[in-house]
Amino acid sequence: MEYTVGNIAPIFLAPVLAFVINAFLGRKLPRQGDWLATFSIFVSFIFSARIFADFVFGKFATDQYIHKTFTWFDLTYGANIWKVDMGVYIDNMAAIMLLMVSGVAFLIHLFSTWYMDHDEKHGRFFIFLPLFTSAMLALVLSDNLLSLFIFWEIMGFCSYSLIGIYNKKEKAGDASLKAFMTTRVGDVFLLLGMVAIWMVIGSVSYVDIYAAIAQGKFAGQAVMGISLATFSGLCIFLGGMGKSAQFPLHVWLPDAMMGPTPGSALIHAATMVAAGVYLSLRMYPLMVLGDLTWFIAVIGAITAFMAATIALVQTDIKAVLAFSTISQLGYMMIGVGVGSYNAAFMHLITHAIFKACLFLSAGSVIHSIHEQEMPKMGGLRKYLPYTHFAMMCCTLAIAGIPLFSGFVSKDRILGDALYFGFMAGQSPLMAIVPILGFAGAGLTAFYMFRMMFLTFYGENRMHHDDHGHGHKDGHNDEAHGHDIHHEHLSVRQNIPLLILSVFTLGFWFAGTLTGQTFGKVFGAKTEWFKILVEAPKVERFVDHSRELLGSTDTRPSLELPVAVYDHHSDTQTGYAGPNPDTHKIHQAHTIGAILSIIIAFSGVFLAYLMYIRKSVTPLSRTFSSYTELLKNRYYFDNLYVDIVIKKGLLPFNRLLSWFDMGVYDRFAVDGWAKVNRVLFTASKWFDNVVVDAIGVDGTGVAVNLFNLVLRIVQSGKIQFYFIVLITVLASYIWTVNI
Amino acid sequence: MNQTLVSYLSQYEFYDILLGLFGKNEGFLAFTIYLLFTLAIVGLCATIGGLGTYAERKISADIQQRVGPNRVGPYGILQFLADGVKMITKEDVMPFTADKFLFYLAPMLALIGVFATLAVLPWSSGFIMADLNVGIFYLIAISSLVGVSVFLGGYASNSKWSMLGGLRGASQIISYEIPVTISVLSITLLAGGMSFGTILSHQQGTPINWFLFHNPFAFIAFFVYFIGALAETNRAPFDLPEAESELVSGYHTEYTGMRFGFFALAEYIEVFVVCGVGAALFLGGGNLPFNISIDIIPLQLVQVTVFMAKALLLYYVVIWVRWTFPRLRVDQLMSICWKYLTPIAIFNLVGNAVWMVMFNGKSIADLVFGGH
Amino acid sequence: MFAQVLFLMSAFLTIGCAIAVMVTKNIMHSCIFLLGSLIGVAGLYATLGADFVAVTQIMVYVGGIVILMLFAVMLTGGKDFVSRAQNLLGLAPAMGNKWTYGTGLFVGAVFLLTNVSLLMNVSKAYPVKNFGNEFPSTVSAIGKLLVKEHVLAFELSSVLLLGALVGAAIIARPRKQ
Amino acid sequence: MTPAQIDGLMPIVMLMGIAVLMFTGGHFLSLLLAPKKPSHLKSTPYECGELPVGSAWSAFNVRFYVVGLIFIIFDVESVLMFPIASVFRELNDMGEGLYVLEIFLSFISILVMGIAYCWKKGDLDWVKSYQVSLNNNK
Amino acid sequence: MMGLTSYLVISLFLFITGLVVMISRKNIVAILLGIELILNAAALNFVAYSRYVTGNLDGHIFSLFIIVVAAAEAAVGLAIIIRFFQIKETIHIDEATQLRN
Repeated sequence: MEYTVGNIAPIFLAPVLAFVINAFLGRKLPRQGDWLATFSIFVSFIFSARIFADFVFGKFATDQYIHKTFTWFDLTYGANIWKVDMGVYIDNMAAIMLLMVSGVAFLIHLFSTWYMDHDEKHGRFFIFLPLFTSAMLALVLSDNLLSLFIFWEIMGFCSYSLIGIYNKKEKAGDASLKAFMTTRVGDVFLLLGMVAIWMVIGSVSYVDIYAAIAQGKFAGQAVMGISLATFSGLCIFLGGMGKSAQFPLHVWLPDAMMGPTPGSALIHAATMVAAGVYLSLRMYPLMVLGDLTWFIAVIGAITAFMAATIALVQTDIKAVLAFSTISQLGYMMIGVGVGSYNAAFMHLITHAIFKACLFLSAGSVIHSIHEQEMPKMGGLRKYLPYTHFAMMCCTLAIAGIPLFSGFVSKDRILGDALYFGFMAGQSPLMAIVPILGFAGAGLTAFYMFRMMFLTFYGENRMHHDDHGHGHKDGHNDEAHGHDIHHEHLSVRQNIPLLILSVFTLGFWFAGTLTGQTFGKVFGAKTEWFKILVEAPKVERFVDHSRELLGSTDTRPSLELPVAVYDHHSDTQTGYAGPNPDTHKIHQAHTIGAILSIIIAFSGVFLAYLMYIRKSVTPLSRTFSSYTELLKNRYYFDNLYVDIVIKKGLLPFNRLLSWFDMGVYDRFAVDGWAKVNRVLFTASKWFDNVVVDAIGVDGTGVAVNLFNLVLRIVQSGKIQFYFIVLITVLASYIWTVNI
Repeated sequence: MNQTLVSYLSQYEFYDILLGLFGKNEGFLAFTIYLLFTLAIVGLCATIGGLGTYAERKISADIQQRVGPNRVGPYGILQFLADGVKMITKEDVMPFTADKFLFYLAPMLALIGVFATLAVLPWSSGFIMADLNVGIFYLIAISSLVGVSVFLGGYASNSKWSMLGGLRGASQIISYEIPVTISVLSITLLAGGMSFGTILSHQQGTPINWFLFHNPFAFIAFFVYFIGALAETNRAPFDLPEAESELVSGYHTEYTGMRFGFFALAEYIEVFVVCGVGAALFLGGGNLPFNISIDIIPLQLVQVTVFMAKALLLYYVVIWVRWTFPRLRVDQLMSICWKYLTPIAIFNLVGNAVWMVMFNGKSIADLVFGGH
Repeated sequence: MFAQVLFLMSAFLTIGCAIAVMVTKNIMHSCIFLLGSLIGVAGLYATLGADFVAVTQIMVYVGGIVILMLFAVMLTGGKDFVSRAQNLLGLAPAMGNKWTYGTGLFVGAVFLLTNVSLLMNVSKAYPVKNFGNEFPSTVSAIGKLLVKEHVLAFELSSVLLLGALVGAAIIARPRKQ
Repeated sequence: MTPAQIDGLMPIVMLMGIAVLMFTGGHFLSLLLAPKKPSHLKSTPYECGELPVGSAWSAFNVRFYVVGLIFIIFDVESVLMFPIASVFRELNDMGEGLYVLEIFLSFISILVMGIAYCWKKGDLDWVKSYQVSLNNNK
Repeated sequence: MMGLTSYLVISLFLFITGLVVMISRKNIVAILLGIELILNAAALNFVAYSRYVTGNLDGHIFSLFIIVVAAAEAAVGLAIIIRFFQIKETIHIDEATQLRN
């Protein structure tokens, strides 16, 4: 079957249909329509799987892509051709992404049917969840930035609704507002970047942008003294930062766990936050052109390290996971920045899978014992064996233990970062990227195992907690500990976890199977991921031309080719820096792998010593002042509230207020009033005599007179109107005819 | 228009001889032929209508184990003539409160509406007055004049019984027109045309080629058509407009003598027309049950006989139904029409359309025996 | 010959009944005369070779609209308004008086006069064509036009009718007093 | 066979004329033959022996109109469907059957929506229409 | 005799009759009758032009849709009249001068 927009569209239209049905009829459906939402995602999954199979198992060549467009609206006038196209653009990356998003979303939906059972917001949850998924899928399918932006905003709205789904809780409302407003900051920049690109090439389609890069249309263009490529790339990256919770804009994500845990799993772990990384990957050539890669790498490194340190001291199981998400997103950004294109994307995929599984497991724990604080857990291994198994697999993966997926992807990012920082001839300052990266990796291993040990190992601390402590979900005291039953294998609760945990194994992603059984990809010597995913080769699009803004022939011809983007299609790294040295890269990778294994195991060992053996005092007691800093999350929230808002905006407001009251009001308003009093006396006379007597009364009389005439017309008598109509028509015919 | 009576006759030699006699004036010759045949058909139909009353009484007597009319002529067969004479010689009474103009007009409209349908009734493949391209559609359209006449008859009498009967009658006739129209639409769809010639040409040969057996949907459509036609002609069990136990005599309570006679005549002829249309649409009309290639006048007369036999068989069923089933209540009447017949008819239409596309217009017989 | 006869009959039926609609006192009679006029128009369609439109005219107007109007007249009080009409001195027809008729005729005359010259131009531009006795079928052509070129209008008309049905049913449905 | 001619409409006009003639002829005959003894009582409207009170021309129930309304909509829709039904077979043979079927079905589905609406609202119930609508308008 | 002009004359006459009915009658139903006459005049023009001028069948389609619209218009219009009668107990057009009751 040929691919058309029509048979690709069901991928995101099926969940939209479920959304519409649930939104209008959800209350009347059995189980409030959750099965419908789940089924719709399954449909998406089937369609995605078909595309994936075609791409991976050999229907298409490795560098082939599907690009179908139709004109959405046409603003062409005269010689100016302004067409806005909508369409789908599926390459290998999008195909993998589609399968991941729909698969993970399906499992999360399935899990949610268990988790949200008997919840008062059950119905509403299953209204927004499919809409959210469909927006994500549509975003992946988009072939241009404009439609990407539309779905981006739909996702923003859905995450707002899902975070604040318990709308009776004030914290939930605040958190949703915070998430919405913080990501808006990024979105404004994204819009700005889009406008800048549109101004130059008259299109925001990926293909057109690649073509413009290849044809050198960006050369010599500048906005506000900055090179256009830098400006637009920076703006787009800032948009991605907002969505992907990068360093200054990360504050919304930890609060986003106010929503139901499966919702967090879908939104703030697996898919939505990946959108920012996905955008950065799509616009990678622009980033390279704009020389922004070092900036991305630094931002990623700071985020990765900072979030990892904060995660060290969190006691809420979901908070640990939230900060680990930020940290891992930082690694992805490092990957983008250091040119490790396919490793960044692979980390996106592996992270989505194990993080979804981690969140679902956390949900399983929370739902089973009605408790989120880790100090009150412990020893749950006996009660929740399946959850423990799944969570352990994922923790091993995220910690970077060999044979698990996280190791495969993170190790490659770190290896490239090592090369980037020390061997690529960059500025020495860039050394912080690998340093922070490796440090963060160790911290990751530590805090993840800290979470595991506190939750599942040791003695059960639930029975002797103080009763005065607040209960997270307002459940009764009886909920604590007494009603934990041994977990039985349940389809909706455990199967999604187990399926996801199977995919935390590394060989799925690093597979180098030989033999022709699985088609060309699995028959190759290199890892299939490396073959399929590589940075867009813009040279392919040199000949691509479309009639764009101010059509092509009226422009002065550009000298082609301008070597603005020197791409090296090295399948080993995909790094596009100057003269990549293959030997050095191998060296860096070897060192990186050894280092990261050592660091990961030492992190795990430290956690073991602290929380199982208890032979080492937890760091929190040693560095208590630093711990305070971490517990307050580096005071970022306080920074925004106290400094930016109270110290920055409030004094500014006071200044404005003073100006308003002291200057404007006193001089302008009051002074004007005094002037007016004089004028008023004069005008009073004028008013009484001239205006009132002649003007007003006169007008009244005139209107009255006019009324007498108009009243006849405005009688409400239809026949009279008809007579007027016919008379006018007759006179028209008469004049035209003569 | 596919064919008219004149164009059919013009293929025979005697047409040219006649044309010579008329001084090569084709128009005048056509006028004469049409006039003769029109008069003949009106006479035939009036006789059928009259005999209808006789048949009705005889069959009802048979069903109720009575003798029925047996005085006038052999087996009372001339009873209808006696009735006719009686009607002419009855005093003409008109209520003084009546709307005189409409009181006169109503039976005339009924008569016009019914007679006009006779123009397209296919007596045989050749003896059809005018095989209009919009034949069956025209028939449905022009027969809706009867609905107007029923309403006017009820209204003009200015009697409460009549008024109620007229309103009921009009709403019944228009309601049942919908399932009938949609069933006819199904046949139009199968035949690929609205003219009777086209419809009949698809039903030639053995009875298995009749549209009745074309597909399951057409089979159901026939019953929908027949029930709807019963109601449209105000026949029992749908004779609410003239329900004698409720409304005295319905819309023609105040009609006497000649005018009543015309109402009755129109009604009986309409029943015959409806039966004839049913025979033509579903039962193969005048087609002989075997394929024959020669076309001569006597064969046409055989066809007329076949057609009459089928139509009169249906006519017999109509009378049989009348004396077998009890009358419906008015709410049952409406719910049968709108809640059963119309949805079924629409379902049939959709089914026929899908059948057309799926089996490329082949009937069950074609599929089984591999015809066409 | 027959075409001319049919044309004349239809024209006289149309115009005569239209005049009758105009001058009849009784609204019921007016409706019946309208029926006659519409049948006349159907006859004119037939002389123009528009067989399908002619039959549609009969089907919709005779079978539908006129019956609906008769119903509506009955529902709005039957003949009652004849007595309630502003029947000035018994001279002017019902539900209208001398003045309204005067105005109406005056406006009609003005319109007629303005259009006469238009008609003159048309009659000069398009002289009488003799189509003879031909009577082409339009059904299949109309069917194809409806399916191909005018398919949007065709589908939209069903939406229009749905809207009319729902709207009219809501308006006409009896309500709580 | 001669081509289609407008003369084919002759029998329709003739049959209508015959109907009128027959009607007037019948009247003429009855004028000659029937007795003529009018009386006031004879020409009162028949009400089973009671003297009629008031005119029969009074306002009637709205449900007659609603039935007429549904009818006219269906009537018009079937009018529009007839030409398409007539060309259905021809276009099907040309291989456009599915397209026409699509058009046809969407048209019918809108038609069905109308009847479903009236059914739901109780306009199709003869007796209950009052009660149902009373409940709906509360 | 049967040229375009003769049809146009008939159509004009129908139109003017409808116009006079609409202006002079005070019964709302009668005004609807006038509207029907006017619509018929228009439809007749379309068919006549289709036969004598354009030679294609678009005029027929137009008049078909005019008939469809006329049916819808009559249905809704009469419903409004019935509703109006239920409120005001009259169908005199001059009573219908208010936008609310």
